[in-house]
Amino acid sequence: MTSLIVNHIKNIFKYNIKKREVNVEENSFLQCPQCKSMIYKKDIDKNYGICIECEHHFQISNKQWKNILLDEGNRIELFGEYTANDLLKFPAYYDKLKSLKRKNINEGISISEAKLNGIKVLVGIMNTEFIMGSMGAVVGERITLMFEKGLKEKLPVIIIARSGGARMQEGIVSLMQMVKTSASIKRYSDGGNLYTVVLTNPTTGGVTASFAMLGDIILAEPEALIGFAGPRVIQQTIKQTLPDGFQRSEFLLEKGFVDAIVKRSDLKEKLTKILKIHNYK
Amino acid sequence: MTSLIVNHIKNIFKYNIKKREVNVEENSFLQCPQCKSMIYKKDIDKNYGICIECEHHFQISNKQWKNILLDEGNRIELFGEYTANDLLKFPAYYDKLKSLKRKNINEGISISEAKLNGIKVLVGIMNTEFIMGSMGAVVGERITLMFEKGLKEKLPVIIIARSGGARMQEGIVSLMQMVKTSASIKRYSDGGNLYTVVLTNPTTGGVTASFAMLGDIILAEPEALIGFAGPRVIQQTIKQTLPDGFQRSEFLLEKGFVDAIVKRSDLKEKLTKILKIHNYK
Amino acid sequence: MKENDLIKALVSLNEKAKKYGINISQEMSKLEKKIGLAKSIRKYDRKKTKDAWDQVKLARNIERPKPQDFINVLIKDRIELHGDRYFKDDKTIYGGIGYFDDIPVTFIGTRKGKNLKDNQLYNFGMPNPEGYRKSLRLVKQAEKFKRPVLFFVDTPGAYPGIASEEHGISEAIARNLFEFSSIKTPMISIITGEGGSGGAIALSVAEKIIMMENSFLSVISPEGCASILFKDPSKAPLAAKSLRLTATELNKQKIIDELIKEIVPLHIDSKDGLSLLEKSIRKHLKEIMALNSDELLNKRYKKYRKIGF
Amino acid sequence: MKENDLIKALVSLNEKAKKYGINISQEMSKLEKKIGLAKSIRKYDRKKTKDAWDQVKLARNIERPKPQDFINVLIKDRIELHGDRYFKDDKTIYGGIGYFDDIPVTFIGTRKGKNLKDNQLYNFGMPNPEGYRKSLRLVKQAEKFKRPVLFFVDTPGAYPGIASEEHGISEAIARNLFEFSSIKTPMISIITGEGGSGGAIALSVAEKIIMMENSFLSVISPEGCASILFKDPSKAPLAAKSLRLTATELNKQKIIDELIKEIVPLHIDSKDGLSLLEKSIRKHLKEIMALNSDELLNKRYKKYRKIGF
Ligand SMILES: [Zn+2]
Ligand SMILES: [Zn+2]
Repeated sequence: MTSLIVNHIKNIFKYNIKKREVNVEENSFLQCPQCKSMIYKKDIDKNYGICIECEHHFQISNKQWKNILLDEGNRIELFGEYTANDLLKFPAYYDKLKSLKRKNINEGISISEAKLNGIKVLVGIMNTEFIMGSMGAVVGERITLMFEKGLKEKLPVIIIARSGGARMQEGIVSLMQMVKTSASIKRYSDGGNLYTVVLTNPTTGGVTASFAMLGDIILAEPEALIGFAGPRVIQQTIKQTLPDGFQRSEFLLEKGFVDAIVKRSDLKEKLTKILKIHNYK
Repeated sequence: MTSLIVNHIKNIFKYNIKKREVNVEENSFLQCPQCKSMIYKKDIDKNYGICIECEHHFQISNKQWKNILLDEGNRIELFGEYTANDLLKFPAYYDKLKSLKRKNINEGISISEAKLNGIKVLVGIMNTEFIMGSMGAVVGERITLMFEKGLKEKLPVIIIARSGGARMQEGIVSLMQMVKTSASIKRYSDGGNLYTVVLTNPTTGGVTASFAMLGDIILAEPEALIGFAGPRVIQQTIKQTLPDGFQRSEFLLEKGFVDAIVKRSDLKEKLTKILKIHNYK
Repeated sequence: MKENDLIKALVSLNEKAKKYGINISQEMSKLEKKIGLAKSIRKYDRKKTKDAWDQVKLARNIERPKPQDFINVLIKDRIELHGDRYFKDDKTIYGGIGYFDDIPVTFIGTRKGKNLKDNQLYNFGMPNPEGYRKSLRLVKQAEKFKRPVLFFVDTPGAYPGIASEEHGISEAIARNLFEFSSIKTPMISIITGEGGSGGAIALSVAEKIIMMENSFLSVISPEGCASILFKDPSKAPLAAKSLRLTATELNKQKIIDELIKEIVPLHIDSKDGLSLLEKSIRKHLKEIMALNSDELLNKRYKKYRKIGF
Repeated sequence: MKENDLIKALVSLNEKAKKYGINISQEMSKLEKKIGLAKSIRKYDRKKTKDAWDQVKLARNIERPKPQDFINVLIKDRIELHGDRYFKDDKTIYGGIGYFDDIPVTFIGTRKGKNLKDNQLYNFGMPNPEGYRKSLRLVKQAEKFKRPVLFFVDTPGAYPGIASEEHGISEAIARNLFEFSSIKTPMISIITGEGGSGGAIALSVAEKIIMMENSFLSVISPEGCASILFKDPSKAPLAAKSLRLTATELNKQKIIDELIKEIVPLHIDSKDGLSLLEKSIRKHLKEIMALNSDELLNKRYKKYRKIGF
């Protein structure tokens, strides 16, 4: 059975390489995977990374995310001192880390202390450019530190989730980050603090099955793939066609796992309302 | 829509009148509603009220229940001083109460302080001979008093549930007993005390939707009808045939609402094991 | 609107005349005819609404504002929150956060339609277990963030269907009663229309129960009661009377904390009624928000504890 | 049984010879042939089981005792408790109460079959969300009644199916991690065979993790890892080695608290292994039952907190 269970990260990788076209050239055209229109990349960029024809939400860079969510100035990058190590001497991992570091790509999540419409927040933005935003020791540690800081300083936490799941190359350490992050959220939550998570395309595997499902309020971008196992694995296992829209945000909303679906262009305003009603100023 | 919702108590009444044949004559034969065998009533009585051919569980009297569950001697009847009043001057209710009192039938539940294999317990046994074991002020009050006493004296509580639901003739007062009993169970539970409920045929309506579903451990007799709305009402509403075994104990076990199905002949031993493992001596 | 103003003026005149013992019913009839309002007036003749069965019909009037309308008027800057985190988002339950005055609150309402399409969408106001579980989730969140909870209830009852039983409608209602009884945040339940049995009471565990004048709260629907006890569904009016289910009756019995007058029934004009309700919520909220959590829980426990004996 | 005794004696002889630096492999071969046990012996040559892939295969051996077997041996006077109180009783999860020694405990195990029929019944050891929710319900009850919890884990992982995703397998796993991290009662998790990814870790939040020698715990199955990273499912043995997933490896890294030797692999004879495990549980239980709940929760938090940096 085991071979049936996994593979999903493989599929998610494929899935994302397809979608990541958006990050290539500044003046290029892109074909929207949803409406098939050819659109200027810069028009998409100006529109929150949303297709101007059909509102398909493209993946955007961490920098773009910060510009969308956070007020200018006073953005402090936290916990950058924690960087990945090849703990297990896992085949090819060391070289992969080296090349990513050379490109100055900084791990599967970046944490900022910043203001959102004037309200002080801690924000973690996952980074799919770093091994699919997978969670290894660094992602787990930074998230845990963020919640521990949030607990101590009574700050609201926001996470933009997108990830292929746990990072295989760090073996058991990756798996244990699921427990570690969840436990830190429990303490943070028991302290009466607000954690809002935004599920974006794709959020899967051990990330969905830990901190991404533990928000007091769980928002999702339209049409994002959100699940534990990948759709193709499930199809292989059960040998049936999957229902329309299976594992998409709208599906999760209907099934009771998401509080609201929010367009990226409305997100900052929505988060502001949420923060204010929880008495953050 | 409203007329579709109810009626179920009507059906349950019908249902029980059919089953209650067991209470008629000492030396008579009975036809088992399940296997259709003709059986001596006394053979059923000697066998815990279980059909000797097919193990169908007949309804038995409160006295029989006490003899099955409780050690002899030292059985103290509690809260008998609370008896029903015709609070609303509801048509025909006063006469009904009078005739039941004349027959010395004592309300929809009787509460005993007694020993069960040497362990001190509070036991509430519902009484379908009193207006279908429906819950009005007296049933609610006695149950609440039992849990309050259990909380104070750290005694385990056992309820043998069987009821047509809330008692219409006491109107809003009956409805509020759902809240009252549930709230008293919450306090009892927060005190770390054990409440075991045994669902027997039939347990329905506002009784199922309050204290009967709130046991730490929920046992059920085989094939008992357990539900909120009655099967015929549901059938009228949805105009579909109901699945086989719908709302029976085995169905509830499969659906995750019952801990175990226990034959009446095994119940005392099972309860003893449960009490002992919870450190009652 | 002009029509409504005239109606209100007439009703007010009639009320005052009655108060001073002057019978103007004849003159009223003439006035009604004159301005072509005979039908409307009859609809909300306050004398007539004293009859339990008429009040039941008023509570069920399809044009009567539904809990979602109450919420949309009384709660500002709403964010709807979805889902039970187990199985489904039950659309019948409208839950979320917003502001009452400047106070962050959690609101929970039963949605009902004013036409067939909406009624199908909202299952005629009958929640499934998932709806009750969503309400419990949101109430626990309200407790965490120390927000008061406002319930707005108008339901014939919990849904009697296969899936509803399969997914444990009994358990879901019982769980709400159990958990709500010790939620450490102020709670107010407002019965706006039908308060149908266990399905309504599962959203009415609160320090304060407020009822609109033309609402009712009953252990069983009058039709159900009539058909079971009187063996005749057409005796629903007698059942309604016997069950003493009207807001007025329950207020007299001190089962509820306040009755909000509907000088004009809400389906004709809801402005005044809602404004009175708003004031009432404000008053009660102020009172219970001043309590510490022990006082709160004791108050809530005693409220139900005393009913019966 | 006679065969098993002979095997045990041979293995023991071989072990001792190795310990004193004497190579008796040739003689062993002859002895094996002589008593017709060549195949059996090869199955559990302890040197060979040091290879990660072989250990994975041993962990998955269909004749290996399954968690239900562990529970039935170690826990006395059991009462199985069923259901999640939301949707289903997931048969894959075996949960209930019983005694370890004279201590009342709650046990939670993943059921696996030793034949196709049982495997279908138990979904090949892969729980659905309902199973995890049942486990959470029982663990919360253990907390209420101050009973320690013993987990017995052997699962390829959570079930990847439509209903599993529909009913929120991610949420169910995450919820367990979240809640278990602060349950105020002692918890021990024993990995008896496969420890497959999130589906296993959802039952492994505990003060103490004990692993049987021929068990493993991994972020992903070796096959999955090989097919994704090495683009070749046949490289599962390399993946198994690279993932460092064996009990021995995890013990070295101090991820777990104790490794229970299997002098004889459990599928051949489980008596000694289970007896060692029983002693280990007794020892650890004694240690953690002496802690107050703050100490307990701090210990549990730190256990996972330190992993990574
Ligand atoms: Zn497009
Ligand atoms: Zn029979």
